[in-house]
Amino acid sequence: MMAVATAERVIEFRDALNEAMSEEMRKDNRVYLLGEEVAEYNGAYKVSKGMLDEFGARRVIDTPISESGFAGMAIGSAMRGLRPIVEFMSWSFSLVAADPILNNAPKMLYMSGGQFGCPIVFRGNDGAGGQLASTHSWCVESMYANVPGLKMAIPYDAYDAKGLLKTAIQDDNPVFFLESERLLSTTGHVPVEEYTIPFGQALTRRSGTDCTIISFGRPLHFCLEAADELAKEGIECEVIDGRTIRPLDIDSMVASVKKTNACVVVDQSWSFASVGSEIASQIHACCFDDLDNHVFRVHSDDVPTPYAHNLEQAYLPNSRKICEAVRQATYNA
Amino acid sequence: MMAVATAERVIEFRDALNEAMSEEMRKDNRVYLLGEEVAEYNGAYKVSKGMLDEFGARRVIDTPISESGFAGMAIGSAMRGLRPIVEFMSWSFSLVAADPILNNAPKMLYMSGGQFGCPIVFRGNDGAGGQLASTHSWCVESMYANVPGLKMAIPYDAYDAKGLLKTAIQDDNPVFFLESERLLSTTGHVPVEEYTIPFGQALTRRSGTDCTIISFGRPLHFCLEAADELAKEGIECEVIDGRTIRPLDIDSMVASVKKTNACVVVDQSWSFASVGSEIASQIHACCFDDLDNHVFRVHSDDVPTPYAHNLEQAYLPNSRKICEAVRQATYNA
Amino acid sequence: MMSTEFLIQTRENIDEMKDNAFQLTQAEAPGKEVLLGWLRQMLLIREFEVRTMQAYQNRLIGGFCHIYIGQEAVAVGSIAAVNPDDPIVLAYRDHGHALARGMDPKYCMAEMFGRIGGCAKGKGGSMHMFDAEHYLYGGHGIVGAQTPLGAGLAFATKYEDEVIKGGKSSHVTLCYLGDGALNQGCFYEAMNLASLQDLPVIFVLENNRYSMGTSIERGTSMAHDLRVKSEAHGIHHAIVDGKNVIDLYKDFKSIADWCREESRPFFVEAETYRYKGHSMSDPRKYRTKDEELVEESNDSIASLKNYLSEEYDVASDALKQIAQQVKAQVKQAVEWANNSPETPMNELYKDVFTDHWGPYAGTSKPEMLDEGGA
Amino acid sequence: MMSTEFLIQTRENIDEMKDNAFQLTQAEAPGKEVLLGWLRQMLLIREFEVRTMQAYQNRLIGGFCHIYIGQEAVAVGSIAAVNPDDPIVLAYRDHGHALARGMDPKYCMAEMFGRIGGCAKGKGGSMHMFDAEHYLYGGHGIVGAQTPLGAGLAFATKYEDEVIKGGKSSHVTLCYLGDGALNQGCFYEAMNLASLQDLPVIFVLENNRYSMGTSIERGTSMAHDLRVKSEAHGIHHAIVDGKNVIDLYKDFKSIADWCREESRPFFVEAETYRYKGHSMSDPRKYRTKDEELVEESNDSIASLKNYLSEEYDVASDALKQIAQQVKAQVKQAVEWANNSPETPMNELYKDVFTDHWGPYAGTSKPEMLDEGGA
Ligand SMILES: Cc1ncc(C[n+]2csc(CCOP(=O)(O)OP(=O)(O)O)c2C)c(N)n1
Ligand SMILES: Cc1ncc(C[n+]2csc(CCOP(=O)(O)OP(=O)(O)O)c2C)c(N)n1
Ligand SMILES: [Mg+2]
Ligand SMILES: [Mg+2]
Repeated sequence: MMAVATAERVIEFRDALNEAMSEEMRKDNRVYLLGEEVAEYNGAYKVSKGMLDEFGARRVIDTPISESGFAGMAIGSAMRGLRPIVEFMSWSFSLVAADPILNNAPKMLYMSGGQFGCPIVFRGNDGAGGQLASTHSWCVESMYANVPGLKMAIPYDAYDAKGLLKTAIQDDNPVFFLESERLLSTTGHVPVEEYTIPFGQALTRRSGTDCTIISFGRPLHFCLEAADELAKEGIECEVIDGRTIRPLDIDSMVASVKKTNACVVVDQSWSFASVGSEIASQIHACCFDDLDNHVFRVHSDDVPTPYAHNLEQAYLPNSRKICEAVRQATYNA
Repeated sequence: MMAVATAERVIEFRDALNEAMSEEMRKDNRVYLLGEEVAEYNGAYKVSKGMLDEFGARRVIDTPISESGFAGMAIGSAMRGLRPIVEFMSWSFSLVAADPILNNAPKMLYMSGGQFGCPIVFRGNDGAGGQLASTHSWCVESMYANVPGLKMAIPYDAYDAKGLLKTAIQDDNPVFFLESERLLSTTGHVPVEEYTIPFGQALTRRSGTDCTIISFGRPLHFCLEAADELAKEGIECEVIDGRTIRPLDIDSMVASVKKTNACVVVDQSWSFASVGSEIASQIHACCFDDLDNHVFRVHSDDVPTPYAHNLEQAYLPNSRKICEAVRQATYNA
Repeated sequence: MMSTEFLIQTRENIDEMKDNAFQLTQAEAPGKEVLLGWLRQMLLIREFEVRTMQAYQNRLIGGFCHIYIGQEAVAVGSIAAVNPDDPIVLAYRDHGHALARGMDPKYCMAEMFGRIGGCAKGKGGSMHMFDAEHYLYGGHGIVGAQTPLGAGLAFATKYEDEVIKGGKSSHVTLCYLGDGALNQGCFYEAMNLASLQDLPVIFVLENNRYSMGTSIERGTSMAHDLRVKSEAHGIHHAIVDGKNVIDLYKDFKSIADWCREESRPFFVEAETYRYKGHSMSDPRKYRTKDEELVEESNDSIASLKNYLSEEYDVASDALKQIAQQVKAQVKQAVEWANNSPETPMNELYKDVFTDHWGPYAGTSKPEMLDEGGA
Repeated sequence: MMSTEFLIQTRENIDEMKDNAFQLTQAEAPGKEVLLGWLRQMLLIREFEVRTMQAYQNRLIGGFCHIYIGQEAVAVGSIAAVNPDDPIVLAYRDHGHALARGMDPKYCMAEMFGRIGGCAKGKGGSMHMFDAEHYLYGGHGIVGAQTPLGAGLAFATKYEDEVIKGGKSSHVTLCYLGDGALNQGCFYEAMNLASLQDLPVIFVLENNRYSMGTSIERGTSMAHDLRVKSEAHGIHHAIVDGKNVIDLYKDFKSIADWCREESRPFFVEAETYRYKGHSMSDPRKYRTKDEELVEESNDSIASLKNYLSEEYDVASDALKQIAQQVKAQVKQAVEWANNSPETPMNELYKDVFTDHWGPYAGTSKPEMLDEGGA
């Protein structure tokens, strides 16, 4: 899907994640990984493949199905300066751990008056994985991004997966790292040399003059698809990958909208009180005199996630919906 | 704060809630109340005072401190057609029950293809109670309103508290009912006659021509205070009480903004991906040609809730911040 | 509400319980016809699961799919031990229980095909088998989440019987869980509530010794003596043989009768084994082929067949005939599912609320999608 | 990682444990000077709490405020039994432990006054006493939430000692909880994890028999025999006398030494009583005045005073002197807190992230508030 035409090294998204963790674990023995099936099973999605072998059972730790317990345990250890990476097999399973991840991790530093930080990364699969139905298809970004004190990153390609995850692990604050299972097998250019990607810097994935499309993670695929489609109609879209939701690089987004005068936000989570509504609201505030039309939003439909393939496809953001939104935003409907 | 000058019956907000529950329990013996300290203690905030005496221990049930367990238990019973009212001593303690209340209740009907509904009310104190610090001061409305399949109501005065709660109990769907501890002792007119208030109907609490202020629950007090203040400066605000967040009466809000051409949303929760951003985004979409300025938003500050009185006061929405926002929105800054 | 009189010493050995002051009744051994019926059910489940795997491989089924082969005796024997209107609630490995409860296999298959003919109109899929007619309150995908629901169903029957009807509690709820769910906190909360409130619910632990790739010893403390998990809440515990449907039935019947009569919870551990992987994508590297062979050699269906031939002289032809009938039935179910229309688009916005609303589209009163199209 | 060898039968009676194969060592009884030190601490806590109540009534303290009077011996005796750098984590009834751990009462009081001089700069308040210098990892307001944190602190010390330093685990963590927390699922998850991973953490149950207005029997199954709660996870249990600081210390010392040596968890139940209401607004209608009088007549401070006079001939004048010194110290703490400046406005946006950001205001790189003003 993402293969970059380059002579340089091309690897899978999941391996990029693996490299990020492994490199940081080699450098800093305070870093450890824990979660369900991360060790002996090599990860439910094979993201941690080989890590048990390299780092041993003390640093790559299989946990029972006790998200609240092991997330809390990891947070406790982070208060002492360890740097846990907590894998949620799926963010859908993080609801049972909502209290430790939202009430403890992002607030510990504040509540303790700056005494105890929480250098921790929570990561795992986020979003619809393919007919997993309502309890297993959560996009938690909108719900959790409401909470101050946490950072949130959503990588789109292998390069970003590695660079952003390394930054996350090095960060002294809690980072919510959201991976799409649908992207794990995509491949992309990842240099052999060490690099990190700073948080709060959006990336323009396609330049254009007529409409700014802003998105994160997997839906970017559909945004780029839509942009190609729209280009045939003479509508040139600028596709911006926000990369991190907290901090949000609204400046880059605003700069683009000031140029295109039109904006569509594509957010795979539900619409109400979402990242999409936040960005739309901020763009309206910052570009009130620049916008030729209001910001249009594309989300998953406002219903629980259905199992049936046809319904699920209709439910998710897709390039058809994005094209329609762009046509409307640019008065081409 | 809210006393209405009328010969009619004036009662406390907490008693209005009590009446709503008691009346519905008298009518329908499928309705029962459970939660921590609701029975023998008469409720941590005395909302259920006397109900154990009237309805007995089978229908007014003290639970252990097991929010996940008793919320799930109540949901199971609702699947069979009982109509539980679950009191969370505080919505701040509902995070440990996030999975049952977000993954089960609002999705049961859908996942079962319409076979099993979930007629349940979750209610309790929401928002800052007064120096309760970071873990005890949650405004959950923004986080939870993201989820489809649930309804959400936030009453502002005793009249609405009773009318909306009766509607909630009669509703066949899960309702999240958010009460402010700070409003419980306020008094207001509540007729002796039976009444309910339909969901999805906003109420204009003050008419005005210059700016629409939209809010829910306790911050309305500060909105009305601000409106009085601004009136002295010649700025007439229309203050709209949304009453329910899901469904949202955006139509009434839009109608007002089309008249005033300016809008401020006051939402006590954190700003990012919030009810405030949702309303702002929808207003921008529906009133793009009517707005003289972008929608301004007033929220709690984007930090964990501090304990110190002065910091907490600075953190919460207040009339000074609302006045400033209105002046800016109306170009009077 | 509390009944400390039941907080007597929990015993692991169910025969002991039958013998002494605890007084579990000794259930009758079922007759030939009943046993043949169970055999049919167990064969049906196995055949159904074989075809499920096929359909999954042919991409007719999507999502996560968990096969019940190996555990058939547990669902069949335990469900036979309760009344048809006693509530049942399940985890996600739920096809077998749905069939044992009486769901027509065609609805079960169509659900996985994502068709309108499915038990949940294709909205739930493999992990979420719901059937109101058969008092089946769903498979549930979040590990452990069904345990408070199980307590709630028992709460409801008791409330209906006692508070609403003013009579005596008359139902018992079966709430199934896997060994992995032993590690979810909400299960302990559910047990505590069930004990405090004297709820007639049987927590049926299907101990197949693995949660995904984690053997129970690696994930659960005291794995060698799980009795302590329920004893911690004053709930009786029993171990039953999950491979022997007759013994399992008899034990379950004794226990269910006791729970119904006394209105108390129980924790029953059925020792079993799943022959296949956790889900369709599991290479089972965490266990040996030898172990699998040993387990499969002690197969519940084979044993029951033997028993029927030896005790009742049931001819092998008769057994073959049942197998063929079941095969045909499942084949028909697959065909039926295949022919069932796709779930129509307008279902996307149905069942969100009981008072059907249409799509949320930025207005307060969203409109319904047109019938049939989006 | 697992150590089934420790899953031997849990015993309630700690003396038995000292006697037999389990081999808890018998801790030395402390001498006079140590006991005088403890008396001073216990008096300090009580006096501090009296002044806290006063200050709360005078509206100098806000929010929820939970008074520790009656339970002093638990904090003092247990904390004396571990090393000063062993981690401690608490629930919200946390003033006593903070003082016993060595926090200067003035920082504790200033925290409740919401002043910059508070241990958390006034950001945490009564329920959240943090003190990095004294390895105090906070009071925590959500019931039970501190128990996985406690497991995590023990995980960390063990990891530091063994994985990072390559040595032997050398710390033990004290994790306190109330009887109400027995009903939160995460506590069971924490125990399971601690047991599986051999974490040196002592879960200290301060059983004061009530969670708010709910007596333990009404909220917790098996309240008469809480041993089963930890036995469910292969964790040893002991009951200690929460009113007798000397015995409590000796038992705790034996247990803490064992946990440190063996790197295993323990569950210690301290029988105690809170003399005051749950929080400042509790009229205590759920218990009788008689019960309160009986409990207060067996007061840990009074007993220790008696013991000191009888065993060591400490004169009542000497005891009075300590009391007066403590009184003066607390008075000074209140004055100090009162004189401590309000937490400055620019603190509102500090400590949100370690790389201090300013207020979020709709842009990506928000700016700091000016020093001192908003
Ligand atoms: C809370 C939660 N965490 C993780 C998962 C992912 N998951 C699904 S099934 C499973 C293993 C459960 O094993 P067990 O309970 O023994 O049931 P079995 O598969 O053996 O029937 C896991 C980890 C989940 N569904 N829910
Ligand atoms: C999850 C959660 N639910 C409810 C509360 C409200 N609450 C605070 S303290 C308390 C009672 C706890 O009692 P216990 O654990 O026995 O501690 P004690 O007050 O006796 O020290 C309750 C219900 C809370 N803080 N957290
Ligand atoms: Mg299993
Ligand atoms: Mg207590």
